[in-house]
Amino acid sequence: MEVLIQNIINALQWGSFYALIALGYTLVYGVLLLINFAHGDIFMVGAYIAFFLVIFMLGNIGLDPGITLALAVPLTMILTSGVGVTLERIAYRPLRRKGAHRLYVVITALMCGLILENGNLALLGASRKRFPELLETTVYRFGDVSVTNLKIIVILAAILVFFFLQFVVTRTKIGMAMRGISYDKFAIPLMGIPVDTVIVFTFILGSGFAGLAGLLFAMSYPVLEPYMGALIGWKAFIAAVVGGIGDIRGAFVGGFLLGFIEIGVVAIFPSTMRDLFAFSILLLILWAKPTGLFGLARHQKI
Amino acid sequence: MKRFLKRTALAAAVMVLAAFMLTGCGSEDENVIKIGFNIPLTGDIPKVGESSKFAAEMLLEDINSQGGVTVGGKQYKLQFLYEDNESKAESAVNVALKLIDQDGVVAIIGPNSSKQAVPAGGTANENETPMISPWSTNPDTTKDRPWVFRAAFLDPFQGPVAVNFAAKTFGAQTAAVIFDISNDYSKGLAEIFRQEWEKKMGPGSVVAFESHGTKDQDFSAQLTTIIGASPDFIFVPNNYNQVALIVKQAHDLGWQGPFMGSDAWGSAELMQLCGDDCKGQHFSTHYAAAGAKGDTKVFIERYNEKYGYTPDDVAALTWDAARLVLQAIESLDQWPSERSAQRAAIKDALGQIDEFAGVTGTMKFDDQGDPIKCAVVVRISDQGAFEFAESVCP
Amino acid sequence: METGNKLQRNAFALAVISGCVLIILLAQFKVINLYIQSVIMFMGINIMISTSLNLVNGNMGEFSCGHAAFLCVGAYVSSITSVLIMAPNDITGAPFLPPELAVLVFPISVFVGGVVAALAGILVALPSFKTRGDYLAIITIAVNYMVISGIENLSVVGGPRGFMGMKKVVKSMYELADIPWMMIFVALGTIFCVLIIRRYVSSTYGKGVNAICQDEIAAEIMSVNTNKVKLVTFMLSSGLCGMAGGLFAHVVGYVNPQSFNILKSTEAMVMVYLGGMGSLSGAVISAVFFTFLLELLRPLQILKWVIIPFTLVLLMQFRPEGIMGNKELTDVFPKLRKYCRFK
Amino acid sequence: MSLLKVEHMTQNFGGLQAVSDFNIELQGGELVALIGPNGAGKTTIFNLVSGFYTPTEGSIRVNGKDTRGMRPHQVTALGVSRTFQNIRLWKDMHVLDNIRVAQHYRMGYSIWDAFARTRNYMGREKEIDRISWKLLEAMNLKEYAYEVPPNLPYGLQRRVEIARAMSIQPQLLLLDEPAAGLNSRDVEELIELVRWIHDTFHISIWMIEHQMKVVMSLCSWIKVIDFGQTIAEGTPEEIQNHPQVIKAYLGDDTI
Repeated sequence: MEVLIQNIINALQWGSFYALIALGYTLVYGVLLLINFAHGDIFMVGAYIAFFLVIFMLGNIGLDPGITLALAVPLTMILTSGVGVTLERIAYRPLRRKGAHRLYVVITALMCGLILENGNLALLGASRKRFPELLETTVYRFGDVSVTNLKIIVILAAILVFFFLQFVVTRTKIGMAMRGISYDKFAIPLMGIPVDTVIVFTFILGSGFAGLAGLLFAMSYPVLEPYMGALIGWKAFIAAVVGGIGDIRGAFVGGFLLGFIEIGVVAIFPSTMRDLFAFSILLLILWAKPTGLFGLARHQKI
Repeated sequence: MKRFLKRTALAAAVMVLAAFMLTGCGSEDENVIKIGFNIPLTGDIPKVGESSKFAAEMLLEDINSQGGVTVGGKQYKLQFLYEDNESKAESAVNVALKLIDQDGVVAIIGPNSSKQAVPAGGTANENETPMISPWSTNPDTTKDRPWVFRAAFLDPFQGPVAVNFAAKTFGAQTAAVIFDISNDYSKGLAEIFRQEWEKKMGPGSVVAFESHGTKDQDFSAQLTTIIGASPDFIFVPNNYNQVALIVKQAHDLGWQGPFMGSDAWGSAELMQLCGDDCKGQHFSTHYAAAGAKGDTKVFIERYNEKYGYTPDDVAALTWDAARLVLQAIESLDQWPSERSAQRAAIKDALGQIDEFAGVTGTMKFDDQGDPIKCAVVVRISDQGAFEFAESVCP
Repeated sequence: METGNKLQRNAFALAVISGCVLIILLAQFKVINLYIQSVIMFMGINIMISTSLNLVNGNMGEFSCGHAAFLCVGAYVSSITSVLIMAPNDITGAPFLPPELAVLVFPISVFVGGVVAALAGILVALPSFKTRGDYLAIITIAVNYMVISGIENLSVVGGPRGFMGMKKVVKSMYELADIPWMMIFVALGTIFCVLIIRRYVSSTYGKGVNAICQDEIAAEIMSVNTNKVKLVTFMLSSGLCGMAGGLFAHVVGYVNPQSFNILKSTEAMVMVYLGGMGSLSGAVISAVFFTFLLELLRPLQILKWVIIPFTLVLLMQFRPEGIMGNKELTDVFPKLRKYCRFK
Repeated sequence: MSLLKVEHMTQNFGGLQAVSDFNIELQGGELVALIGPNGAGKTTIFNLVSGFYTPTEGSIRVNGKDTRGMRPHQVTALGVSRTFQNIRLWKDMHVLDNIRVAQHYRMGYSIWDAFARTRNYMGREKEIDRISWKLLEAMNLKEYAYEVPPNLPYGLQRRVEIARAMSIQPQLLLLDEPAAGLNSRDVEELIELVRWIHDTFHISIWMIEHQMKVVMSLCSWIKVIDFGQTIAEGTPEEIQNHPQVIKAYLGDDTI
């Protein structure tokens, strides 16, 4: 019983990261139908930005860790969204203007991810970085179940971000514009909606929360390396699709679902078989629901 | 018709030209001895490649500042060629072929991980070029390959060292293992450990045997299972970057007991990444950096001064592997003029080395080209230094 | 369309074959060294990988991100077949057949690898009846992970330690006659692969693939059995890729499941989109170009992996449809039509 | 045995009854129209007949064979061909290939023949080629054989789509609003074309059309549906004066 509860907490924490990154995927996809494969690496850049900010604030200015954290959250999000917007501006937008097939934009995104990864490796060298501790880790114990304060923060952050994004997308004007663009890119500009502004806003949101995920990730798993975003990026993409890509709820549920599947498979089956079982389960889910959990099949009129 | 034939001829000519351009033309200097390094500067483990390269560069400066290597009374300059194998098997084969055929090296150091060392070893053996892998622990790397050697000890030796030490020091009856399923080093060692432990403590005494993937960052599910099985200690034959996360997460999940590690822990970065969590743990390795004496101490200090961190085991093993080659060259009566003869001479000389005093201990090669050397168990002190705890010799 | 005499029409094919023969002769007389030979062999294998993926991602318009899975299946199956039959090993002990037969057994084992990979292709083909686009992409990624994880758990074939022994088979071919056997087989495999794909896409049967890509509903209504065409195309694509895997395993002499991870699939995707979706000659050109670039920039070490993606991003900005677009060489240089036909 | 026999065909989408109790019987050689206001369920009926949907209730028989459970390409192979409301040509294939691919069901060779380029393959491909060219010539499309559809004017695209449907060599041709989006000259040509097809090939043609000019000048029998229900059927003259039809089109409260 304790093991079960412990594993549910583990899955909630791990799923939170998938959910946070998957939300970024799904936002951009929802608007542009673009799989932004660089998103995992934007997450990595976010973690590094957080690292340098924190080192600077702790070391050079000598701030208190608590204040540092409070400052690092908004700063990381702003700087990381800058990275995302830059990518959109210099790599994706020209292609979009030229009317390139969407898969070429996807490949460009993949290449941008590689540039970020390897550029980081070339600039900073192969040494991994340790993220300094900003929060005194407190382990709360209930019988055999342990929870740290950090885990609770991570889970809460994921849930808050979800509600925030759900609110932005469904209740605000710009959110409506975002949904509109995904339905018809040609009609929306005719309605007087500045498409490029909306797209930039989408990238700001997606990359900003990737930055937040990077910061939280670096606090929970304090070993930073240039390739840290690659695998988790792919898996978050999978989570977003299983949830039904383009839907905020889908990304959120898909992220937690993937977290639960991975942790659950390890807990029940021999852990050596994890990928085999976890991906078989995902395959079966997509077999049963070919457009993901929340994805609506867009019916083609004949 | 004529025009068509002309064009075909032209196309063929262009192809041939391109082929020749690829071949390039290395300048042949009689007084230079070239040694190739087949190392992963990019890909999964760039840090390993970097350490190897740093150690090699330090050695190269040493030798060439003294005028080079002396063979048969004549001095030859050394040249090291570093090629990136991207941590891929096919790339390692290409690099080996490039070093052998294009650059004309007399010996190859690397690749480091078995995934590349096994195929590259095959290539080196076929093309009769001596190769020393500093770090590979897969028996297949050197098996039935007279031209291939290695500098690290094998899993069947290291496993029992860990088993005996843990049984004695921790007084443990039961053990748990967490390892990297995609990393053959980690998996091989984990399996040998389980085999040895159960031989010693009876079947079922390894209470949990859990795995994860190479790029994983969350180990909480595996650790929950392990802690639920309440073993006396956890054996972690993993790379140091994963160790840092595993140990921290285990502590977050309430684990208080000891950890036992393997030689892949032996990196200066371990303490930087792991911090307080790793203090007091033990691992088996090639050498203890803290309290080292003689050459080892000099090596560590100089490396530290030059690159700003204590050398890890890859650096030390690369240093030893390169020095093994140099010792083999220096032991020759004279330097043959033919390249194939040079390579053969080095291979024979390597096999005949009686005793080599390296920074990772004294060693010599057995029939397979595997080293016979001692292992040490170190304890991570409260200052974060790797202190000598025990030495085990075969 | 029928212009020129027969010799002229087949001139391109003749040029390709004589080019291959020339390279093999150069290898035989040691004009080009082993390294160049190995690079050329990887070019051939990459051509097979990119053209076979192009069939699915280009012609059929799907987005398969897990092509390396089939490379993996082909590599393992053909290695196991050839090693079990031809080389002493731990499982069956002494070889079944005398080493002289290696020359025959090797191509058969590569073919067997292809057949099993084609069967693995069904895993992706069946879901494609119901879903497509990004959802199918996920299924291919999942299959990629499942294959790797499955092999890592099979300790009979070495698990994560990998599988070897193929060099012994290759060696017994060299003992029979000292000619560059592997070059010959890779050349044959590449020509076979490109020829089969060309014949497939130029037939009315194969044009159904393009019809599915452009309008699946219209294709179904216009009597194209879309499910069957999808199944055949996926199996053909994965089967040819499996053969590439068989050749790969024997050239390298060692296989390891992690050699076929998602990064390998990414490389295959890059080659396809670099060449231009649906362009067979584009896929060939980009595979050659990409392999060449990878080797050429090797001395740059880490910077290589910054420069290559950067080059590709730039290329996309200037040619957003890849090198060839969806055209063939004959469309770009109409004069070539005299010498060959691609469609 | 009748060419097409539809009995009590009903189709529900969730709670919505798109088609209810629809009946029709074609013996072969007729020219029939299906009319009704927008959203009446006309295209749904075509989708049901061409096998794209399976009816909730009722049966569809083509030449006596029940098409229930058949995939659309199998229904097409029985001789039922169709065009689409919004033109659905394969945009990247030239006109000739568009015609060729539509003959998939009678290729008559296997994939192995294609790989090996056997005699059978060569013969069948030649035959397909011959039929395609003949059809293009008959439909006055020969000069556009190597054009891709987006480069053709709309009227010609319609013509290509009809040619593609004809390459199936159908016994029943379903035309879904063939005159939609055509200018008056194109409409004249279309009427001419449909009449010519009907007279030359002696097949049944069943069309959905809003332009009364097309319907009245071509069709001998008209069925009218509204909200999925058949409200009237008869000759053009009967339909023109049918009170329910007028009500359906113009609404209840007309003076």
